[in-house]
Amino acid sequence: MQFDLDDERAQLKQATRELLEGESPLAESRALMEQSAEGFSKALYAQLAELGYLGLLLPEDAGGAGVGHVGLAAVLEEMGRVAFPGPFLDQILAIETLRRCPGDEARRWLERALGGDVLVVLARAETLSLDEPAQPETRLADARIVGRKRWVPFGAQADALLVTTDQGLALVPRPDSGWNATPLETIDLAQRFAEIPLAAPGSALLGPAATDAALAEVDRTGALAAAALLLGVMERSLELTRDYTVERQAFGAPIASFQALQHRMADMLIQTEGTRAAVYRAAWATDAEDADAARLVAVAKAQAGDASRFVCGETIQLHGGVGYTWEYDPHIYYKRAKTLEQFYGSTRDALEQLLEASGI
Amino acid sequence: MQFDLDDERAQLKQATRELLEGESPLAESRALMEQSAEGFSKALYAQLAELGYLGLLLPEDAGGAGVGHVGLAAVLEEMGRVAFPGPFLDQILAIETLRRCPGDEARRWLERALGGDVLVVLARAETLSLDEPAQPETRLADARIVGRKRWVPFGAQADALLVTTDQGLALVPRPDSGWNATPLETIDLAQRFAEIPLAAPGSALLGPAATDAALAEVDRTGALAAAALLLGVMERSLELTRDYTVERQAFGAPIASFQALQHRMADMLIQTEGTRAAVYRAAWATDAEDADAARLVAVAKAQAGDASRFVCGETIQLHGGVGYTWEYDPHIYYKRAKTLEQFYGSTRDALEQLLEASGI
Amino acid sequence: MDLRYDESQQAFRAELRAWLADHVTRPWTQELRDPANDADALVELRRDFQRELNDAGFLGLDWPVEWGGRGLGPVEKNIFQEETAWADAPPVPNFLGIGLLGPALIHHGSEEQRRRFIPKMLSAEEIWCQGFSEPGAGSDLAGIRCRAEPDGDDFRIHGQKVWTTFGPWADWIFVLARTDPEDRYGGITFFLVPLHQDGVDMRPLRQITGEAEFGEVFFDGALARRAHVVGKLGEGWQIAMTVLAYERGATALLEPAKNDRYLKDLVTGCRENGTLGRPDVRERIARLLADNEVIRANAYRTLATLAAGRAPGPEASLEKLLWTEHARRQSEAAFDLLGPQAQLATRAHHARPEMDWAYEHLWSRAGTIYSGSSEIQRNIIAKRVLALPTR
Amino acid sequence: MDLRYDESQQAFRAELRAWLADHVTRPWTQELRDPANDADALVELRRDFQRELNDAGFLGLDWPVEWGGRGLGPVEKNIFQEETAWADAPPVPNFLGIGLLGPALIHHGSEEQRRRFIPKMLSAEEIWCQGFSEPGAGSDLAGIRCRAEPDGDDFRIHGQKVWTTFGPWADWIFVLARTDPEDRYGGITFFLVPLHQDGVDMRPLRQITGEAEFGEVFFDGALARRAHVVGKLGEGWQIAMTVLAYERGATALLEPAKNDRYLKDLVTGCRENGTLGRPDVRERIARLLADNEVIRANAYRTLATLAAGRAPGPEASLEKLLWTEHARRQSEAAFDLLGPQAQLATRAHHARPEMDWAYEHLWSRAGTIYSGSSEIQRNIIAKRVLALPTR
Repeated sequence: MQFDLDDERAQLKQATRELLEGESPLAESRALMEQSAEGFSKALYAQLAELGYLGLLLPEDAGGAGVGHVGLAAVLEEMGRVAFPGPFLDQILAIETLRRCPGDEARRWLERALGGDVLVVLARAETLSLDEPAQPETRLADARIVGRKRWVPFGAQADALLVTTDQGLALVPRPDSGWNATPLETIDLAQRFAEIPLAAPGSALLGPAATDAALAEVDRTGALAAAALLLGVMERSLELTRDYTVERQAFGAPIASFQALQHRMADMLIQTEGTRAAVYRAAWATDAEDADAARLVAVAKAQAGDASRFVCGETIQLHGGVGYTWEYDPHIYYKRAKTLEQFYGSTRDALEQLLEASGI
Repeated sequence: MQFDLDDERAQLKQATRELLEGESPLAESRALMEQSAEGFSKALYAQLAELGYLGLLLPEDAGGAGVGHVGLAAVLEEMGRVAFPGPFLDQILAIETLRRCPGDEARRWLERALGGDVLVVLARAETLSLDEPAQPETRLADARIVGRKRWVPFGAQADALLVTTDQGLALVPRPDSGWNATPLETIDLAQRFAEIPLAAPGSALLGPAATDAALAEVDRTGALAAAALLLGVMERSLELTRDYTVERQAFGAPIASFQALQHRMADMLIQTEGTRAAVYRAAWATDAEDADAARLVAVAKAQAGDASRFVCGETIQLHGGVGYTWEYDPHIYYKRAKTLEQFYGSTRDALEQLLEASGI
Repeated sequence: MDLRYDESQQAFRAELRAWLADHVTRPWTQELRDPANDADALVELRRDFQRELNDAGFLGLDWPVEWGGRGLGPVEKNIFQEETAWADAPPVPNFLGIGLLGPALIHHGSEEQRRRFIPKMLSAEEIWCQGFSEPGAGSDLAGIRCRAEPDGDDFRIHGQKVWTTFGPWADWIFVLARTDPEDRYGGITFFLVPLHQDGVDMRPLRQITGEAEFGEVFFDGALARRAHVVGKLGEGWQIAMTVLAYERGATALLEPAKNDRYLKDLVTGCRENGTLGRPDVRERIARLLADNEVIRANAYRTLATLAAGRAPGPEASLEKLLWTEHARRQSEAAFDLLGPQAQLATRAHHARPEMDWAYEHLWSRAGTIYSGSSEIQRNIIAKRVLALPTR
Repeated sequence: MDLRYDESQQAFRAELRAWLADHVTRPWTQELRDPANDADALVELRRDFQRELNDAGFLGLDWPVEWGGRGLGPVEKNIFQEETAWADAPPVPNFLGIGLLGPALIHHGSEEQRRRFIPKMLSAEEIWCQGFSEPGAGSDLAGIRCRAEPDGDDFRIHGQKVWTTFGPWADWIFVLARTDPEDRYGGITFFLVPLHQDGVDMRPLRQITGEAEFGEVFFDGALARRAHVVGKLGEGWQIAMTVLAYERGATALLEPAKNDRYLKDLVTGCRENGTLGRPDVRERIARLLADNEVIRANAYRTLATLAAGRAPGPEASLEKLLWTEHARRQSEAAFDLLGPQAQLATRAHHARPEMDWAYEHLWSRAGTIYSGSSEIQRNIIAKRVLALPTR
């Protein structure tokens, strides 16, 4: 029984931390989020592709890193720590989807996506509230996709969309006229969503049943990945809080010496470390193809959502006045946590999956 | 705009406090709860009847005290403070029900109940979980009541039951053979419940529709009354906590000087005072026949339930080790709160009534 | 007990409600969302609305008629808060001037100060901001370090103030500054200082909502005239405390009235997305409705005490904790129940038209911090209401 | 990472599970509810079961074979906890002797002490209780005041101990007593003291559940032999600390395994009363299931560290807070979802047959207090894990 990362994954985690702290410290990320058109650094994404980060989940014999979900979680924990902006996770999920699609076209897009040459993302949601009808209203007929997708992550910048339709999954390359995307700007600047009306040529990749099966697996990776990002978000939030409260003086003592604040930070630690245990256990179970994996991923996502709500909120609170300024960083993590809690399977969805997987 | 009690009710409250502190201090109540067969003092109940406490809600021209729900709340707050055991509230509710029944028999029982000569209680629940079917399974046919009632408060000692049946409300006097009651002993020693199988002569009091209308009003009084009892329970719990933590030393200081405990007690105060505002506002609205009265009673019950769960639980917690001994008093209040939270309209019921009354 | 409004209070409410129906031509939320309205335009809208309110006699309700008031009481002030919140009226820009400085001048100012400052304050011709908080001093007003040095008959202010709400648009600031460095409480003086002068640098402070409604202000020898000292030298701390005490309960009914609108939109949203019948959704909404009525019940209690001319008891200490914590729960519920639509930024496409949940959610995190954080509020309750010992 | 049990651990589990299937003829909950079983009868049942466990070689799992153990590790100890919890087996009455005193004797005791005490401890012939806590001393072991005065070669104990679990049925007590009043940490000695002698008064301490499983014990010159001092004079505090440290993680999987049974009954109950399909009920149950898996995940982390022979890190500090707070939420949910049936006292008519929710609910309020309250646990995390400054 071993809980620690093995050497390979520990090194990957350390290397990722150094890479991100060097290339994408939070100040840099904030500048990208606030000022750039894309919201992320294309150059750094190319570097990540080059270094093989997009193939973390692919087996080595398929040209991937073969570090599995444990390795992916370790990388995403680090990305969470710096509130890394951009479509990294969305790319991973598109790649995971393409891997499950037969046929040459899927293979071609997969290779180009893995190489970082194109940005492919999933386009699934159709309502504003994410309360989705059982079947997409987007239609595929005569090799044309007609409908409207919402909450498409970095949809405006995508080279192709993987679109769920009434006939299953289809691929829509960006039309020459562009996407005609409307931004859906939320409070989280690290993530850009778009609403995209579709009336464009596209090709079927999977039938409805195969789509459901493939996306169920991809969704599991998505939920786990979001939980790992949230772990990093919380971890760093707690560090900021600790550092600030140790530094800041009031009534003649560091405010970290006040018991009410100490107990709050203890609770923040409990939530963060509880999430760590749940995330890595779920990642391991997924890689080990444990029968409990689906349950444990649902646990990790639900735990990470509830925990980050508390930890990131209290980070603002314990920073006092500066906690609600734009200048200080607590709000960046708070806002990230809101996206990651609601998307990639909301807490409610995760809890329902947990019950289903438990036969309840 | 005046929130304080008027002189008459303030004096009633003060007199009740003195009476209870003299005749029924908690040590006395505990002895009765733990050791007596009835679980309460019949002599004191006779005294209460004599002093007119059973007629608090009756108008003066009907021989009552005419102090309304505000007066009743003030009295019950005091009873909550000493965890007053016995069927006082259940008697009030039976009297409120009898008042709404036409006919000589109801009037006869009403007079005897008001005088304290007989104990009449409502017998309504049929399931163990209180998730009731829309219609009672207990049947009234040929002037006989056949069925089974559960959670009958002090049913074993009752002289008559007001029974809900498929044909509406009926009165069943205790048969010569007794009730054949099975005690349903919960953790709360101040309240005795019984399961009572019925196959006895009884007389119809109200038809089904009139029963529903009458009991809707009686239930509102019950919910408000339970909230007022809970207010007293919380108020006294907080006092115990304050006194204990100011007295008790640890690490060279009274534990009440530790910030984590201070903040906990501040939260206990907030919940208690919030409940006070809600309870008296609802009581006033009921007496004033305000259009919002039903909503406000539901608010008071829900608030009192949630608040007492917190306040009484933290009372145990802040007492430390002695908090979970039988000898100290926190558990008495904790257990009382559990009954009052679940019966007389559970929090869930109260919240649903609030929505209904709000047109949602 | 009697929680009814008396006849003149009911008449006042009817008058105000009719006036608002005529004058709030467009709800404030919609003004905020209109891309044509930049920050300055919004301030002008607020200024215009304040002027209209003043012309109609709805400001300074409890001030003497002599000073532009109406001689009414705390109940009418709260009726004003309630009705303007329900109507989603533009907020008065000079609320700090009217709420704090006005009473300070009426109770402690000179006749000349009153004549000079009150009319323009009410008409929004001069916007005021408050210079009490300093960086590092947190909630400890007696710990201020900003100082006023004598310069002839007048004074020169040096130091820094933060969290000056509305600072970027203000013309004047009322400042607590130290005139005696030795005397912790008695060495502080209450100054009225014009912002548009050399030696004053007002920098906008951007909040997590993206707006910059606050400022930090740096004084480097700004002139404060002797004639603009309120009260005597060294009375500043005492005046500030008295004036802050006037605020107690002054807006008790404001937040529950705002919540009525939020909760209505939450119910509407759940009806729209088809989840209103779900027991979990119903329970969540019901608890918020109940909470809000508890806040309102507590407000009535506070108000009744104030109306009786007594100082409010424990109920006033609960007020801020009750509403700020409710606001957090309420806007978290909106995020949970309405889904990411509630997270859409103020002017984003598809944002809910009636209610800006994203703004409200983020701002609810500030509510538990500003004007005495929840931690400070609990300290105060522990000390003043529960009389718990200090270490 | 690798969270699998190795083959010998799997074999151990299989062996134990088969044994329990044969030997737990009636679940412990049902024994507790049987009115024919008074408190003494229940102790005898537990004593018998311990003897059977010992005969089958399932006690002292990580002790040397020489002392009746099996030379296994922390993982097997936890497998034992998990399997006995799932089987609802009678709890071992000598758990404090085996959990704390056994290791103390093995590591710090004399050969003679081991021979004298260990076999009868394992066979439940002699029941042990623990004399660490004192009234007024709370969690501060170094603050103990119970004293041992020399009497010839031996000692006489004076003072009081509280919260002596199983005290009313114990034969012996291991006691920390002061042999040097001056030296706060170094003046404490670890004694083995027989309870059935003059100068010992054991009084049962009734708990909120109505049971009296605890005692308070008064020493008034009770004899403690020199030969029954564990370690050297003055080493008591150090031995106690070492031994308490063995407990870390020793039962990490116990509580989640118990919760599996509680949660199963909660689901069954909601299915029976027809509410399992309700979204609010589902969400409530799902959160509890999730919590319990977080506790288990954290337990695996602790266990893996222990199995690697390392001292557990932050994960061990969370353990008690995680499970005790979960237990409170879980039994509150039972009261809410099962209605008053869950409040029926242990032996009341209609109480749920599989699970005693009333007892569990009340006892969950003790869990956040005993063995270092939640407040003390948070102090420890703040100080030791987060290294926050003290005032």
